[in-house]
Amino acid sequence: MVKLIEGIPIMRPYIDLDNQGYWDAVKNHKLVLQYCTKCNRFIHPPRPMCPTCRSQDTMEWKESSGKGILYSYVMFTSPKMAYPAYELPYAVVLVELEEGVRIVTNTHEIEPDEVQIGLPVEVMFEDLPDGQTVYRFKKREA
Amino acid sequence: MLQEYMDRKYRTDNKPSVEANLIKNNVAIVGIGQTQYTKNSGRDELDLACEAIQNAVDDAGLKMSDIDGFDTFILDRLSLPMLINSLGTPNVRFSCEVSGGGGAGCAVAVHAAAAVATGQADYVCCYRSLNEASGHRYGRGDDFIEYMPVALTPNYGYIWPLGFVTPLGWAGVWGRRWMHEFNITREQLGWWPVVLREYAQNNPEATYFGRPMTHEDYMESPMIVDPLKLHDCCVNTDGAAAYIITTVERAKDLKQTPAIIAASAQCCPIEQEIQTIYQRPSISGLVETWYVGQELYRVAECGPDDIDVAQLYDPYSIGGIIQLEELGFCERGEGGKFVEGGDNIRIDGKIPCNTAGGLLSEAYLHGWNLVIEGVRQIRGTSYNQVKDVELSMVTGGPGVASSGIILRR
Amino acid sequence: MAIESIKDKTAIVGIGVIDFSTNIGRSEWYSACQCIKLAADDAGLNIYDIDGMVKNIDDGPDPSYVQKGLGIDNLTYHSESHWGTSAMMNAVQGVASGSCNYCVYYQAAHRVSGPEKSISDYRVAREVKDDSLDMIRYDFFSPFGLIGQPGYVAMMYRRYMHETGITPEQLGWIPVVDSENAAKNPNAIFFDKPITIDDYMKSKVIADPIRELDCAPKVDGAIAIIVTTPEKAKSMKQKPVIISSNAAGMAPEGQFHTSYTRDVITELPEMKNMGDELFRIAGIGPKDIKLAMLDDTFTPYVPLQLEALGFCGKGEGAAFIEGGERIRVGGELPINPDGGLIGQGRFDTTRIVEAVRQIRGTSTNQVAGADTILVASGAGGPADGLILRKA
Amino acid sequence: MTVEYNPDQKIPHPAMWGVLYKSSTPFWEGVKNKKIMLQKCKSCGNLLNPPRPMCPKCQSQENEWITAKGTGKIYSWVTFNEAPHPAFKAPYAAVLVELDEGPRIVSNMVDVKPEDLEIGMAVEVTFEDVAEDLTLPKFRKAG
Repeated sequence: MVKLIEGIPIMRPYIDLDNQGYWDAVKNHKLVLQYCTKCNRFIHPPRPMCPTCRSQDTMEWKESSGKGILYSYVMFTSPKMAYPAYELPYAVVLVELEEGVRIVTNTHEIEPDEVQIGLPVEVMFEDLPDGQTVYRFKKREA
Repeated sequence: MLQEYMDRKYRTDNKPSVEANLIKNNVAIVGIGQTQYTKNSGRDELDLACEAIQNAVDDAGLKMSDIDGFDTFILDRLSLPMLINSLGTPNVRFSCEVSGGGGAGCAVAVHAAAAVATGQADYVCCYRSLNEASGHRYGRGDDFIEYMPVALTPNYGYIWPLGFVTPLGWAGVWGRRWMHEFNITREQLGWWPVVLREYAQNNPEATYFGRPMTHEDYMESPMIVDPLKLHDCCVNTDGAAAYIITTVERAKDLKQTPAIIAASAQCCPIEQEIQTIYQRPSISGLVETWYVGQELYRVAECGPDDIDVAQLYDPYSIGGIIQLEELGFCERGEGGKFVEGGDNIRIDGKIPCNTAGGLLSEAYLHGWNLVIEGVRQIRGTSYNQVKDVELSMVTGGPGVASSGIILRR
Repeated sequence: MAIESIKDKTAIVGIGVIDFSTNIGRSEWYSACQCIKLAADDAGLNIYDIDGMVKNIDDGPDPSYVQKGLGIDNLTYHSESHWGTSAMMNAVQGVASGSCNYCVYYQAAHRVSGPEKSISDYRVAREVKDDSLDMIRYDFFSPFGLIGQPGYVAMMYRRYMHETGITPEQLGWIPVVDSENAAKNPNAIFFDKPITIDDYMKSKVIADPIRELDCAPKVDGAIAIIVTTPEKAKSMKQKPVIISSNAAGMAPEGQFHTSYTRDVITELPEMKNMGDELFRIAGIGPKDIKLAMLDDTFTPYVPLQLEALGFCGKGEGAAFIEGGERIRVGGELPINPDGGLIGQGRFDTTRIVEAVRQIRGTSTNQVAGADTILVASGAGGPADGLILRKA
Repeated sequence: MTVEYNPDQKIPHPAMWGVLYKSSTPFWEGVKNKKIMLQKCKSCGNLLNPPRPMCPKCQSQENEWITAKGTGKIYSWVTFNEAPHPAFKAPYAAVLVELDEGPRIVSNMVDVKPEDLEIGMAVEVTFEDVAEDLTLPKFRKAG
């Protein structure tokens, strides 16, 4: 699902020096996560300092397997609180990745009644007509 | 991370001692004031603020020139110098804004109390003025297109572009996880809004006064953001409210029974994002509210059983019910059962909650109306007065850096 | 019991300053984390023990962001303040009232290279949508082309010249002395060597009578200051700097740099209210102050501050600064030995840092016997200040 | 000299702010009708400038609007050698006029060069349509 309504722009991410690597990767159809090489730990969202060792130069970008489990979700059913660029209903899901961090995303080819906590999902990418690349999650075999 | 919360063991050795807390029992709320709560005030927010503040000053038996401090939280649209130039307060010595959105509902009182307790101001006015019903409303989807082509902050950038721009949706994610983990039913959720609506029927100032709602009505109301229905969500309000804080010493010479601050707390636990608190080990609880509760009980030297009445910041029903769990009014995961049938939160129940109608049925004044009702319960002037109130609790918003106070007679 | 005043109830135990720049190449978030880490190191404090955070509302990322880098589990006290260094007051109140143990005041702002808008929740959204939310009623100024702070200050300064006879040749001594001091301070990046009064007079007149050299330039920087109680300070790494007094002041008919509707527009009544309170709390007077850190964002405010704070009489500010002798290190009342904001860029917390260094005896431009220092901020609007002293 | 504008740039409009400060609306409505309107407290007669919803002297929220004579004196001025906004052609001056009724307002001069300005100069109001949808009160030398 997630159908865009033509003519309404979708919001772009806020790209700065701390998360440039993340969004550059998305552009290349890769999902990367920030990783502290000292603590051997994935961190999300990206930040300028590792909260465990407080180092500012041990972080790198590591590709995620892109696989995870649907951890929670909401379904937008009314225009009142929805973003008008999307056709209703649409789901916003929280996916717990194999690396242990959770990311918020939309779904791809998952019907509303299939959206359920525990569903195994994996990442896919879509290039939008406006030049943006977005990541979404689709069903996968468990 | 957040080990204290995960273990439910609050560390006290790294906190300032209770003896060192100058706010406890030394500071009181002595004046409350509000405007009418409407759907279209036809006035600007500065105008509304002036009226509410004047009412609070009159209520306390003070003169406007006595006020020497102002406090609110961010998202405020007023210019403080313009407010002061209208009110004519000659020498303002203290001003502050607290971040965290609705979580700061009580933090404003905390900072005002700190100013008063340390002699940095004599009378601090905490104010809020909104035209959310007729004017700009925070957190509506369609607002964003015209003025926000790019997400507001780096961390919102992972979330907002997904059609996910409203607090209601953000909360739905952890709300659903809570419902999933503890088998909470929609029928159970409905009792929170239903009981609050009952309270509002006795409060002529409430937005939903004269418009009762049954549990059946609730069940039939439309879904807004699954898992939240229309009546799970707060009202929109035009209006303003204010209260005045001073020392207990000065309060003795004033008009009203002071509502003494027995404890105040603020907290911002790690991985805080406005509502999108998804990186914590567990998201089916409210870390912030737990911390606030623990700190309040530590400073006030009491427990949940001692609290007579509570005003919990409830922008949506789940936010209110999970707070009952985190504050210890019921066991974790038992919130659904606790509110079922509504008796536990009614006026002679275990813990009467949001007795003026709360954010769902009285007004969405970012928690100011909750503080005011908390004070009324101490004074004995509530429209839904609980008997013999000794301790009255008020909290700030769920899922954001939060806050709380316990008031006593 | 509530206490009468915050006199001597709190102390500054750590300062962290990153290298200032005009093109820093990192995010404000990065710098915020970095300067707090530096301050904790300076204090000998475990970052995990920080439980309070305050900041200026418009600068840098919110505590919830900074916390995500620093790994602090919970903050029991945080807030924002609008003007100058008034967030310091919140830090002092938090510690003195027993609401937190170690409160850090951080200012991380990349005003040259950074984002135009800082990452501070909805605040930015409001500004994008509706500029009204700013503090000044611009609607009565902007349509007439009275736009920007240099212009606002120039309107007042012209009147000040008319009323007191102050001349550019006199006012120019502020940037001249600032440049002399800045040349000695490696973090004051705007002057390698001192300028002369002639250089000042040749400086471009941008909003007549305001010259380019009358305005502090923008800069990228980050500073953190840690406050705790004097008792806790005893066991820490640095000799504590005691906060003798801390106050803020506002006054009727106040607008930022544009209080044109007051009877007299060539005074700083906010600063006077603040100063009176500052001296009342500390129990001392202007004569006891060995060094003054004054707000030189716009130079005309310096003589006005001298007048408002009682260092000289009304209308005597010009004579006080002329020639620079009385305000240099070694003079009657040294001002801004770090080069001020003219030398370092618009960064209000530099004043507190320099005051702390002077009291510790570690300044690059040390004033002998600087044991009692006044810090003033927020000239031209709501004012705030500190009196710091040696323990 | 009169302020000159760059025709392709939008002059900052005051109307943008009307939402938040409804008190200002009568002033700008008055300007459209070529009048300078001043807000006056009904209770104590205090003139409220800039307009606001409460009188700081007596806390009354009742007020009325009076028409100013439109005469006054220059209280101070600034000359912009660099334009801080692209709509304006530098150099130009912004003046602070003290109206005979007391309040001071910011404006521009018509037919007076910046170098001829002086504090105390007697001035009178004139209205200029600077854009299709914007009229501004400006001042010229009196008499």
